[in-house]
Amino acid sequence: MRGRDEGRRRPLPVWLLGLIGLAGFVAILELVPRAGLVDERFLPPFSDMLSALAAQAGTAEFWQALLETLRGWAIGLSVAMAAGVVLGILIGGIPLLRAAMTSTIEFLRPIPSVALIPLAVLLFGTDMRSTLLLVVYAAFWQVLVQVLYGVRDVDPVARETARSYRFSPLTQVRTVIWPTALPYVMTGFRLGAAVALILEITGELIIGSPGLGRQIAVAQTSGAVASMYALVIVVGLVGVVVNVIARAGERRSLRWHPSIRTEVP
Amino acid sequence: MTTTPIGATALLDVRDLRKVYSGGSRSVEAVRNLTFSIAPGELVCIVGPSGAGKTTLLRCVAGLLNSTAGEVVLDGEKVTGPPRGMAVVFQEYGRSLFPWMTVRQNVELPLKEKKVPKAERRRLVEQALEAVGLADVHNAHPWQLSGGMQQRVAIARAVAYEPHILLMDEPFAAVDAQTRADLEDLVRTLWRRLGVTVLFVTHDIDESVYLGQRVIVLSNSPTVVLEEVAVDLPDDRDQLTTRSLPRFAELRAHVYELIQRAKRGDRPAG
Amino acid sequence: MTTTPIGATALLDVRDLRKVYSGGSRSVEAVRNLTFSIAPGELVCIVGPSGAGKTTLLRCVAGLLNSTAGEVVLDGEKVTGPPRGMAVVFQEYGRSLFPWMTVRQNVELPLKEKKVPKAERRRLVEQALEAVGLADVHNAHPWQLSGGMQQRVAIARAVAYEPHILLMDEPFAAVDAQTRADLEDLVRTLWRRLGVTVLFVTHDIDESVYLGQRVIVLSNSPTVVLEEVAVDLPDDRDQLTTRSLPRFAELRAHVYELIQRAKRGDRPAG
Amino acid sequence: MRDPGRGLRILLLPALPVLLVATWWLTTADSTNFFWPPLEQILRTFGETWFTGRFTADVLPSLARLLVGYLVAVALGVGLGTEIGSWRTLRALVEPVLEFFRAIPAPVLVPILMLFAGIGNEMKVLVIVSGCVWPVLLNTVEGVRALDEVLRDTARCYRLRPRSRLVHLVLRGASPQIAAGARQALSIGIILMVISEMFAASNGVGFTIIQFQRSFAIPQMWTGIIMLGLIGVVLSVIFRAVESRALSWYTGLRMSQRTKG
Amino acid sequence: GGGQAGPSGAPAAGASSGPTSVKVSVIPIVDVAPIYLGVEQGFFEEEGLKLELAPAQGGAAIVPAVVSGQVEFGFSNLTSLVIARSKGLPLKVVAPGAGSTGEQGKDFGGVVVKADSPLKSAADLVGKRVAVNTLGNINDTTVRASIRAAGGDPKNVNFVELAFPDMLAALEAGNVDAVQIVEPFLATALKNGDRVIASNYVDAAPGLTIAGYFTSEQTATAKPDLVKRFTAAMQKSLKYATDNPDAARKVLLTYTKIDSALTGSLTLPTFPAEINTKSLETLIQLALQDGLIQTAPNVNELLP
Ligand SMILES: Nc1ncnc2c1ncn2[C@@H]1O[C@H](COP(=O)(O)OP(=O)(O)OP(=O)(O)O)[C@@H](O)[C@H]1O
Ligand SMILES: Nc1ncnc2c1ncn2[C@@H]1O[C@H](COP(=O)(O)OP(=O)(O)OP(=O)(O)O)[C@@H](O)[C@H]1O
Ligand SMILES: [Mg+2]
Ligand SMILES: [Mg+2]
Repeated sequence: MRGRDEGRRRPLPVWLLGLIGLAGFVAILELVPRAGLVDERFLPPFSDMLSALAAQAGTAEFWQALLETLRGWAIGLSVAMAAGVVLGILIGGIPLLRAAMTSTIEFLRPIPSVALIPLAVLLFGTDMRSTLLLVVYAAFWQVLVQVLYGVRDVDPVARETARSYRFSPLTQVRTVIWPTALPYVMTGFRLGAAVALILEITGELIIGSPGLGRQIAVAQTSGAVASMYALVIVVGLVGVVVNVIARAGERRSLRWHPSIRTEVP
Repeated sequence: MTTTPIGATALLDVRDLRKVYSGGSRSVEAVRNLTFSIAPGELVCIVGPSGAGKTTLLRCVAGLLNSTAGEVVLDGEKVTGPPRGMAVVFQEYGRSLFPWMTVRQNVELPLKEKKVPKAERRRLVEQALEAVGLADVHNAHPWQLSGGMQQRVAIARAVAYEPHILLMDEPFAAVDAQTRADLEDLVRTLWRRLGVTVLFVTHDIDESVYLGQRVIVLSNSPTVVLEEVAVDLPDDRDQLTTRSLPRFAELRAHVYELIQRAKRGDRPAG
Repeated sequence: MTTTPIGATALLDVRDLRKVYSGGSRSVEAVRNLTFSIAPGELVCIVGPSGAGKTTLLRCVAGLLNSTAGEVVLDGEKVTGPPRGMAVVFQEYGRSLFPWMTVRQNVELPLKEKKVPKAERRRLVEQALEAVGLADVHNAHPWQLSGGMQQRVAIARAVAYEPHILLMDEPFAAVDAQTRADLEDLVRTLWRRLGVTVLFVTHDIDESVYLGQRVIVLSNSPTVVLEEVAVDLPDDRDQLTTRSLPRFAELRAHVYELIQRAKRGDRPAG
Repeated sequence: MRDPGRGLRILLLPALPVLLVATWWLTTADSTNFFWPPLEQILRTFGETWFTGRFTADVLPSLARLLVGYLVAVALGVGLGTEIGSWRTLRALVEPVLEFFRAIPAPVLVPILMLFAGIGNEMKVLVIVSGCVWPVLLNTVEGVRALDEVLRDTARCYRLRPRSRLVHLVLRGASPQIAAGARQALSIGIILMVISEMFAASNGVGFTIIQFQRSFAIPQMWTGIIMLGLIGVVLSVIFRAVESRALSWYTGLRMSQRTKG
Repeated sequence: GGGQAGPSGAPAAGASSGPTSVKVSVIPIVDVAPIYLGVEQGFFEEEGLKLELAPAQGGAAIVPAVVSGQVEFGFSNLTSLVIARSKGLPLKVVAPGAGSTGEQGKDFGGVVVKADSPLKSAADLVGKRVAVNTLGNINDTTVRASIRAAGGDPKNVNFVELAFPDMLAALEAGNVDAVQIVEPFLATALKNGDRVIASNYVDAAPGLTIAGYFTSEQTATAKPDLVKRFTAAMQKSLKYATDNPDAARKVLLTYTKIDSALTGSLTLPTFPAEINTKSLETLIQLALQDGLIQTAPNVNELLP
């Protein structure tokens, strides 16, 4: 594996490879309906989606919806991240708390947000807060579990070092637990971000709070297949962008981590 | 040939210490019965066969490990957690450095915790890194350093901390002979300057005799104290003259013989 | 005082090796120019100041690291990856053991990979663990062992593998004096029995002279070969007689002086 | 951070649930809100709702689909994850596409899946797989990337064959993080089990809950939610039993120096 | 208005303090064209109401929102409301929403099969898989009514729940044998050559009122004036929509994404001025018969 990059051409940059991957995906999306593998009525070729997207992009409504979605997503994810990280470190760091919380966490985690929709609506009506509740509820568990596993991963020698120098609990968290858990938190962020986006869209779709999801619902019930997929593509692209950002953040904050440092050419 | 601590009252008292590791199917009696004490400001070396329980002992003294029986009393108080003003150099030096921090940050962190003012902190860190010969790598991360350099960072961290009690677990295992000699002198200088009490685990018999006021030789596992050897060499030591003293050679031979006996499984009669 | 390899053709040829670590902001020239060669079946020790680049050199020889310039030729072939029939004992012994395997499994795994038949494997593993004095812990996990024991597991793994070429990076740093002596003899016995070529990095000058047919002394970083010292002691060595030979003391003193020069920053004239 | 004794732990395990249930009971005791029926009423309907035929007719089929979907997802996630984690080029190539799919909500994805997988059990299993695979995949990728370099080098030196490398180094080394992913996937699987049964289903826990919800059988709907929670708890207990066996070396290692007394 | 200082006490008479803000939760389908038209034409403004229309996907979100008072009015099919009422949910219908055209084969919804399907009438559905958008609701009960009317036994029909947008794909793929579908998908299906074999809404009852606008009893008693004004405006809107079908078709383009080529050709539902009480009783009968409810709710309690 080593010895390869030496003397040979440089590997292609990551972003270019990513674009190649996406291009391949787009090609499949174009060809599958064109080749008649599925009916064009139900899965139109990519070019149709693209023209529908272009039409959408011309309307202020679309941008407004995108903005609403992003806002709801960002708020929900931030709340979930903050709560997940803080509680995760607390619960993971204090065995007593961990023992007390486990069964409750396991009970609550599998309750689907969709089942909570009537309750959310009951509390907050059909506006953004209902969806926000769903987003926070769903994304929170993702982050929490990752943090719990991350906290468990602290190297015993590092922990002992911190203890022997009598670091305060807060310092231990800041200097030992947090850096160790960070790769897990990053994964938690990436998982949580997607789940938050999914729930934001689903919430808008079902509850009807403003955003892209509502547009998707309208397109669905109107039988406007290409428009619907155009919107879905936007949602997917949001996911891609979020990941790019997360990866960039990871490269900055995890420079010391084996996963990053071995990849520096 | 048991010696009592030199000072009037003991700083550290290890009484009937016993430690059994019991994890799952395996249960190992690492330390059977250890009793010794150390006076304030003493420099004591501990030698013993590999796997004797030296690290275990050190962990118990540091309050990082609960003993199965017996107790460790420091400054008149039973040790239940890491005491104030203690620094430890771990045998697993590599893992005791935080990979997410630079060398400087690693050394500086305990000082920050101790609330040492910034300027003073700066001075201490620089001095310590200088003393271990790493002044030029303070911005590197630990994993960018060689094994010996990592170990020296761990030493620098302990030195900069200016502890009252210093526990070192084979701290010079990974450095070359010359650096080792320099570091030995560093420890002695520090010890004399600050009056710090030092508990020093080593495998190098010469080193134990050169450094210590007393050498505690442990038996093999399950461990008891095989013998305490008082090092009656003059307090002013230097690498050339001290090591060439006939008494040095005698002590060295004695300790070596004890280690050989320990490895053969000899145990004290009592 | 450069010596050429004793055999006719070299097994290992290190030519103009240069290694620059460049990661992010820091760029370190660890090895500037190393040229030496080793004959088949030779036992060569490498000493040098901490941070000189010994580990770097060993990793280049093992094919684990790409050199920046120059080349390593083993058995007439340029090394681009780990060659067949090589065993390495890493300086970070603790991290080189698989924590999810027991001691026995750790030692056995490379043999399985080599497709050694089961009975033979069993014998080799038992023999190796016996030789390093760990016959009774074969069911423990590495993290249940003391530092020195972990290191001995790593040694046992290399020994059981019966390699053609054996690279050892400070393999005895964590064991006591008596065990160290035993292990030194183990390496020499193995070397004589199997005719394996050994490249042995150590900080212990006595050890380097006692073990090696040749001692390569490295300068400090950026590293070149400071001197190659041929150890003209009889091939039959034992801890007591060999170490008390006057020639031993001479060689020892010479190497020690070289190390001191290396630390001071002396470099060969050429 | 003292480790509590085993006895205390066992005592604590039910403490919070009991407290929460008591709170729920008391706050809803005389609730007249249609959507928040008294807990007492919910519990009374629980037995008749689930243990008069629905357990075999709805719960078991759901669990069967969940199990198949989950296992496929874990296998797929670990399989793909080790490849993607080991090859930087592959990772760069496929990551954006995967991220794209990951962001698509199930209610939109399911119709697409139905185009290819019909409306039977295959589709529902596929829906579960489509959601469960991500946490496993992401965690596997990260776990593989974070493998200790010295261990990696050791494996290379002793020339471990690709298969042994995978089994003895990569999978074992990444297993703590894979476990994190598998744990996440478990609850996501239950959620997706419900979602998949919102489409073209005629039985299942999720189907039943949705029907209750639509027909305003609110206490019954609540029993369904409780049912899901209980399924989650039971499955997680099983999961943890498996995990603690598979990762005993890891917990031992992490706890080795923390064991007190 | 942002500058209001004093306590925003109950607006005693809505008219004096500007238009009252009213939230209505609707499903963005053809049926709700009148309310959008009414807003467009200013009928609600005339009554001092400022409507805020929130599209939602279905009852799961709309009913709780109305019950909790988060939203004043909601749109739903009548069977759902019957079920809710029988379970004790205090809902009240305040205005009709949409009704069947009453013409066999020319309704805005019906049971559709593929062009080459052997199925000819509702009676042939026995033993077949039929997709409806929600199980245990208006569509399967009315399809059962169709089957009964055609002389079949509805017990042996396999109803499958599928969302309207997914139905034609499932029909095409042969996953189901027939689908009960509404506009605009019906028009799409017909364009594609599919056949209508039954008009289930027509078969269920003559002049069937399918959906309506509702509120909670609490809102109805607390704000009778508001309800009155909403009903009045709604009625004007319904009448306007009935009188100006082209305007109704045009308004679809504002709140749906239906292809503009399709809006001209699709069949609009009727927008009745009154709820057909008889047809409502039929719906209740059907719900009872098919086991959707155990006890029939009182029609008068449900209606205004
Ligand atoms: N975490 C653990 N679990 C179980 N047994 C352990 C553990 N740590 C140490 N032991 C056992 O305790 C004994 C003493 O170990 P210890 O690390 O104290 O030895 P040591 O004197 O420091 O040896 P060395 O000089 O090799 O470092 C050994 O037999 C070892 O196997
Ligand atoms: N991964 C790395 N990145 C950057 N620099 C490195 C890296 N590894 C080693 N170095 C640098 O290369 C030089 C030589 O390191 P090396 O580990 O080879 O020394 P060594 O001779 O083995 O020392 P020691 O005896 O202390 O183990 C050191 O200055 C070190 O800082
Ligand atoms: Mg030790
Ligand atoms: Mg080294």
